[in-house]
Amino acid sequence: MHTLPQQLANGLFIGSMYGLIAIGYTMVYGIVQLINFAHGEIYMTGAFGALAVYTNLPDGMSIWAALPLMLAGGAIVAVLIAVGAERLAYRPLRNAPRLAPLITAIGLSLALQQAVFLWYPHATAGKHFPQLPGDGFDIGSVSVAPGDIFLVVAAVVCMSALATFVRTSRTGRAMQATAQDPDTAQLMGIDTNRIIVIAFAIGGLFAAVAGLASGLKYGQIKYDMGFQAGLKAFTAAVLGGIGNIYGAMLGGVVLGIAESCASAYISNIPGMQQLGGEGWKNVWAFVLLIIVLLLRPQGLLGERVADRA
Amino acid sequence: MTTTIPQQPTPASAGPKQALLEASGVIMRFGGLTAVRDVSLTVNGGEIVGLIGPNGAGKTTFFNCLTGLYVPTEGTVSYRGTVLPPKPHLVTQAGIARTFQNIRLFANMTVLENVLVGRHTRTREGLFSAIVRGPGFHRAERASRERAMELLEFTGLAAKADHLARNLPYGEQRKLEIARALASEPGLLLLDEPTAGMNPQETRATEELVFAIRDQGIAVLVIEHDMRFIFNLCDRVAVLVQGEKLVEGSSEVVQNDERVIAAYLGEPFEGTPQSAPEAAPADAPESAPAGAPDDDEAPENDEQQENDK
Amino acid sequence: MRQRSLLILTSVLATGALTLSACGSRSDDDKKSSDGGGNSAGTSSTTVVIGVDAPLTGANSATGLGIQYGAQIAVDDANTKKLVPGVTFKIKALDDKAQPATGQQNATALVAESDVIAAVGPLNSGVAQSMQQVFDSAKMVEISPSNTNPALTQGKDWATGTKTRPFKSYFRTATTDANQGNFAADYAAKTLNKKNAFVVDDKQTYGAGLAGIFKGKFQSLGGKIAGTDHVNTGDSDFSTLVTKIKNSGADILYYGGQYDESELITKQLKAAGVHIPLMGGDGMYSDTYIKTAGAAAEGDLVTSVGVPVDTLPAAKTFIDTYKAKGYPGDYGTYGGYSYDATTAIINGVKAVMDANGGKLPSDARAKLIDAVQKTDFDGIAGHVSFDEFGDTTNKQLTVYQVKSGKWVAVKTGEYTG
Amino acid sequence: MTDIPLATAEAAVAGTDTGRRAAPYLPMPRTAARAATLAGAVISIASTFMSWTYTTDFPGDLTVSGYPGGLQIMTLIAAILTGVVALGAFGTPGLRWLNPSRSPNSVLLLALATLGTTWYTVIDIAAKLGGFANLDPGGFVAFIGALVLFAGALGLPIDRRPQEPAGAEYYELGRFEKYAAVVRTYVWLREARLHHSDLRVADARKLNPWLQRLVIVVVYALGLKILTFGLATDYSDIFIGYLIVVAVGFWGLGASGLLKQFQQLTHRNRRFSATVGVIAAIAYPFVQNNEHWANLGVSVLIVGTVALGLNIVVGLTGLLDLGYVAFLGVGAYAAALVSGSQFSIWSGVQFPFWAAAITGMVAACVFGVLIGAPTLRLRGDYLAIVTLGFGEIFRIVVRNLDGVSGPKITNGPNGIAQIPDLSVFGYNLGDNHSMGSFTLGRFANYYLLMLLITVIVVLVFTRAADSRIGRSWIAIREDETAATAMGINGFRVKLVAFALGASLAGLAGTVFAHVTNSVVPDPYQFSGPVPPNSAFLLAAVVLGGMGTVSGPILGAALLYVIPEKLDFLSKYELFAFGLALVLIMRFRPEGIIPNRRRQLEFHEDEELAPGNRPMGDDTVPAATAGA
Repeated sequence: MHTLPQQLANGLFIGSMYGLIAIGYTMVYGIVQLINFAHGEIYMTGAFGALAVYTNLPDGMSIWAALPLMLAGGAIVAVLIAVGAERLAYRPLRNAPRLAPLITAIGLSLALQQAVFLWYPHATAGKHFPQLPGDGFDIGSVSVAPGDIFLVVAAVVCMSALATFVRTSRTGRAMQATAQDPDTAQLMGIDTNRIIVIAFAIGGLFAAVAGLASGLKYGQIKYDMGFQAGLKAFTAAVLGGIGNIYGAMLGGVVLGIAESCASAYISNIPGMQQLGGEGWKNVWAFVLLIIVLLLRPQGLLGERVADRA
Repeated sequence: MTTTIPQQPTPASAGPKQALLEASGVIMRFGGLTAVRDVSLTVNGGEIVGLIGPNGAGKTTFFNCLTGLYVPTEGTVSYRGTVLPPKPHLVTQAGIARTFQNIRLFANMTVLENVLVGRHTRTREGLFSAIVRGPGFHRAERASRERAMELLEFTGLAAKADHLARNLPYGEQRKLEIARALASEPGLLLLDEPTAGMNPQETRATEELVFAIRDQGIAVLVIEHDMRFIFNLCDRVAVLVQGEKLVEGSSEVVQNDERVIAAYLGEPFEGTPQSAPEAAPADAPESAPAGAPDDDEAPENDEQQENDK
Repeated sequence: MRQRSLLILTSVLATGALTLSACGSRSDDDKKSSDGGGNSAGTSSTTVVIGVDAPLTGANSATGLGIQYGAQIAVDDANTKKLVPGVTFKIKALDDKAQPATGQQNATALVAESDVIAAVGPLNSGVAQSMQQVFDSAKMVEISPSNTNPALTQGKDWATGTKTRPFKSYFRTATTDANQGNFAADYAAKTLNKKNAFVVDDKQTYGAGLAGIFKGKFQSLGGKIAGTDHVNTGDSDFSTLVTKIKNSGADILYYGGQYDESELITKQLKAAGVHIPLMGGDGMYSDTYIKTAGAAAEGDLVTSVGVPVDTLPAAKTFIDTYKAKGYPGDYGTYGGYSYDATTAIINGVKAVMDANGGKLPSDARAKLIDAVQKTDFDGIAGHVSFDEFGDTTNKQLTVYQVKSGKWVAVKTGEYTG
Repeated sequence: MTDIPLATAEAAVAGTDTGRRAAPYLPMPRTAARAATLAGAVISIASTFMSWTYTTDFPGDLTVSGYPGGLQIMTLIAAILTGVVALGAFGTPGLRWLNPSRSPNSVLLLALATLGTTWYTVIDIAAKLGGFANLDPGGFVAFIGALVLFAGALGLPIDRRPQEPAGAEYYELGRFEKYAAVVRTYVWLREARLHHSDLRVADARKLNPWLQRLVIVVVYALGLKILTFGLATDYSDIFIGYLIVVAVGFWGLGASGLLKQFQQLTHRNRRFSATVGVIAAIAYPFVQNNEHWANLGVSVLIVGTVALGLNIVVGLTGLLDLGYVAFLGVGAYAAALVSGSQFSIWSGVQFPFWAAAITGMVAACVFGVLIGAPTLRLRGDYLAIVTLGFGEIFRIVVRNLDGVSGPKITNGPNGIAQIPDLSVFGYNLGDNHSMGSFTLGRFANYYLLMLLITVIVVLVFTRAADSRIGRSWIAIREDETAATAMGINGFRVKLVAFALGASLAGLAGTVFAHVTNSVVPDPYQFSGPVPPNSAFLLAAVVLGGMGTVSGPILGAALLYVIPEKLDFLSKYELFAFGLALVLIMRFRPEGIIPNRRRQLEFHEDEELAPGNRPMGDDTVPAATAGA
């Protein structure tokens, strides 16, 4: 068990990433009750946007100088796509039967993924992503890479900024009101369309941060990275209680830690030797989701709502 | 409206004065808000009972508790002496049918199909017999259709059996909802504002319809804002204010009760939602918490929203 | 009454359908023959079509296109050199998208076309499983330039030594996982002197097969297995795995799979301070691996089938042609094998025609099976001939290592275990 | 919606409004327009007997004078059709039946089909061969002829939408509503739309019953011929021309009212037309005696059947299942395990087909219940994501159950290979069987077996839909709260739908395993370049029409055949797929074959008079948003 701190840290890192992406799901869901399946692809386009900026920067530019530009590039791409999807694909369907926007989201997700695959130069396989300089170092028995540090810092900064925004700003309070009761919010003079756009934009922004962090951490981005990540992030959002922004981050971290511990330790349980390891970790994440849905369908931080028939 | 409903004899047909529905000590809390406070109500066989109260008095919430849409925080509801499980389909199965305040038809099914759905609990044909289509299936299907057509005759909708429910005019949609409820062969029918939005002629017609239903031996519990309608119709009237039963008795008793007059005084019966504290009757001992929202609407909205998704 | 009407109408319909189909097929034939006439107007030769099946679009398309154009160059060479007098060869390439059902549809499409004589492909062993039977019942030669699953030629129990050949018409110019895995284990245990290996695979036919064979051989050579694990393709976070490897005390990591995952594993491994080499099969032999993993790749090893291409002049010509023609795709991995497979078919056609007085016999497809079985020539990836299972007898393998950011051949040899 | 209430509703609208409106797009004298139309048709027909280009390089050899070939046949057919329908529209005795609605709209659309395919051909020749210099005079004649035909048709009095009411508001324009020019253009576009759906046509049910049946037989035979003709096209160029003619021509026939009449006939003779349909389907492998097309037919039937099963879940019950292909996989693996394959863990066990089919169904059903039970109590969205997860997990688990990283069941990534061919009552489906002058190959055999299964699934679908349980599914889809208040046990009914859908997929999977000879984990994924995958199945349902029987099968056929024929598109297939889903949901959510109910549900506003349109799309309160 001397690997436990390291495995917990591994889970924390990957979990922060899930959490950052999950924010996008949870905010959009909280306000319009739409599972934006295409959100995973928005994360992917954010990463590719950042890479596109990097490749067009002059050679020899320091990665630290490039980083803000890359973040801006990724954020612009991701936010534009997220908001564009809302405006062009989802908004016209607000009154449609509930399947329509879900199917649209799936179509959008496929189209975005394929668009990058087909038209981003040489994106048919993994693309190399620039790396932060410096080697990994050890904190106690836990070894940490620069990419991990960036990820955790980004997650903490983003979360506290979002919390402050929602709590203190006018728009933030309007968002809360809209999430509570869109009709009343509209009667109170809140422009719900604007609030929805802002929710999509914040989701896109966070996804772009996650995309950049992922590229820095792994050194490779791929056109299909959004699917898995999106699925995991949605799971995280449900775990934490969908609609709750803190829940999204908590759910992400819980999911990450559960995955890494399942992968590391399940094979130590007698009778389950073969069911541990990397290959089964997605299965365990799924089992965790099912268990939570069975025992606490409102999620860890979700409120018990009457009559969720 | 004198057509008889050929009713299959109900085995345990309750005698005229036998208690059909007994709700005792029903309390419903949503978070910190108590929408229904310790309400007890009895409906006897062959009786028409009215339930009135200002907007937000908790009438619909109480209805939802009776029909299992909400699980009451405390208290029990029993029908013909048996305590009802808080599951809507079991309540209907037991013999209580209802309509909704805001009409909830199956909009894209035909009028006839809507009524056939109401027959669900009184037929047994499962998937297997539907696929095999033995003689028993055809017999049951024919019987259901005949019965449904009788009910459409009874409500005067037979000519429109093949229309989509959504295409009916408003008044006929109300009638169709009643026909659909009657299809489940209830012993007790709960009507939630059956004349809302109707003109005087339509209201009279509905009155006739309710009497005709009562004449079939079906007890009726009706929520209404239209006082004339209620006092013409009901054998007994209960008044709900602030989630509490204020008075219960014959029309005259209720009409002359000064607390009822106080509760309604100066308040328009329909229209603007009233603010709770001012409207609280002077002698209501525990006033609702300040700023208690319009609980008659809120939970219903919430629940509807959730089901529309 | 109703019954009789039904009967009459059914027969009307059937007659109608028969008439329609008769017209349909006749007009088709007309068109085809007039087409053929148009084509053969200039030359008086027969056209023989060689089918190619590979993933030409999608994630595996680079490799698949390499197969297609490898075959194309072989056909062009045969046509310009007039290898088989009186015959013009053509390629008909179909895209299987790495999916078994599509591969099978392509196989039936090729079989259904009378001028297709044999097929080259597919890339994936999983796809081959669905195609073998179709080709075999049509008695049509199929040569895969890249399938490595031993069961395809040697039957289910190949590992226990009881080898049976399931399909007489199936051959391959690539060597099996068994050779490559054993060769790698040999090198790791004997040359590198590694004692303790951690074995990971991606749970794909290729990777899992390779890893399993490596593991068995490494143990039989006295090595210890520090641990095994399996990853999912498409994952990018391997930190848990890396932690496990770190604590297992392994001195080498063997990975069965493609570079997409292994480049991330080696990078994360070395970032965690575990400086042991990662060894893999030819699925990792790619420049992308070095590019993505960067400095972390230094010292990593792969085995690859055949001798290094730059040591063979024929291979050099092939690569030059490929580049000169500007074909898309990756010729490096299986292009040469595809060229050899196609050439084997072309030589087979020649043999069949020679035996039939210079004409293509009516049962050319069936005869070609025997002719291909007797294949014996020097191809661009080494000597080409097939053993009694349809496997290549060329068991040349090379170990490459990353040295200063480049793949360098460190050992070439033949596995003879 | 039945005819009568529609007619009355329209009449009510017409009473207050201008009613029918017919005006030519190109103002010209009526006789001139008619003459131009007929002359254009004649010129187009004549042109197909001429040579269009010099070289045989262009697909289909258009160099021959004297008889048409390749794409010329498309022009010929379209032009003849336009000509006779035009004559019918002009009231020529004996041809009037061709245009029962008497509307020139059908002429215009058929002329458009002629123009489309002819110009496509001419431009394609020019593009392929490098310039219009490659055209023979015949090509120019065709070009002009089609143009004359189309221009003439534009001069006919076309039935259009009624005029927009003065002062109508167009919320859907959003902030562009401020610009008068935009609104004017928009109104102009709205008014320019064709409108022929409400035209009355003579009731075909008054025909002699024998004649009715004969018509049905002939139409099905023609349909089969058209299908096989399309499949037999050698080049994607010809197929594009074919597609233009078929798609636009079909639209034109709809405008002529012939389709409506045919629907009346099939509706009246429902059982008969279903029988003829099945016979036509059985005839397919005989008519198209080619193993490759038989194989394609099997695939279409398998995917169509699975999509039909999915339609129970998605279309009828309104539950979104995104991992549906996993149930196909469960069925396929179950069948493979008991198939007698030497790679199965029970290599000695060989069930007869009926037992294997039941095994597959039961296995899939069990998985359906296992997945459905925890999630169906929750909101629909959760089901979508859990099934998506399950779809992914299935592949991973199957890959790991190889005795190395899990119990040995599925043989891991290598899958179960060499699955023997089925033998039904001693009829080995793997062998060629001669029947008179026909040979039924392996895939033709499987096609016929799969057809049987499709018929069973269609029966299950239609019978279940029209029953107590089917009504409860639709009720749940429409309003779950109201449904439970009507005594429907929502959870149980949904679970039945889910499990039934899963079982049907499992059933199809058993055949799938045998047809492909092997089962491997890879095809069972959410989205992939080729079917079956969950996204493809969903697309087949959505494209074809949710809640209908023929929709998913047609959808599957189109999604199979179009990429097969237009191979240059294959690279963009998935992209087009995703985009198509978005666009279909936006513009034609009811799919190609609209369910009577769905169509009304989605296009409610258009059924109403323009003035009564509900508040614009963009100003809806968010309460129902994303619903």
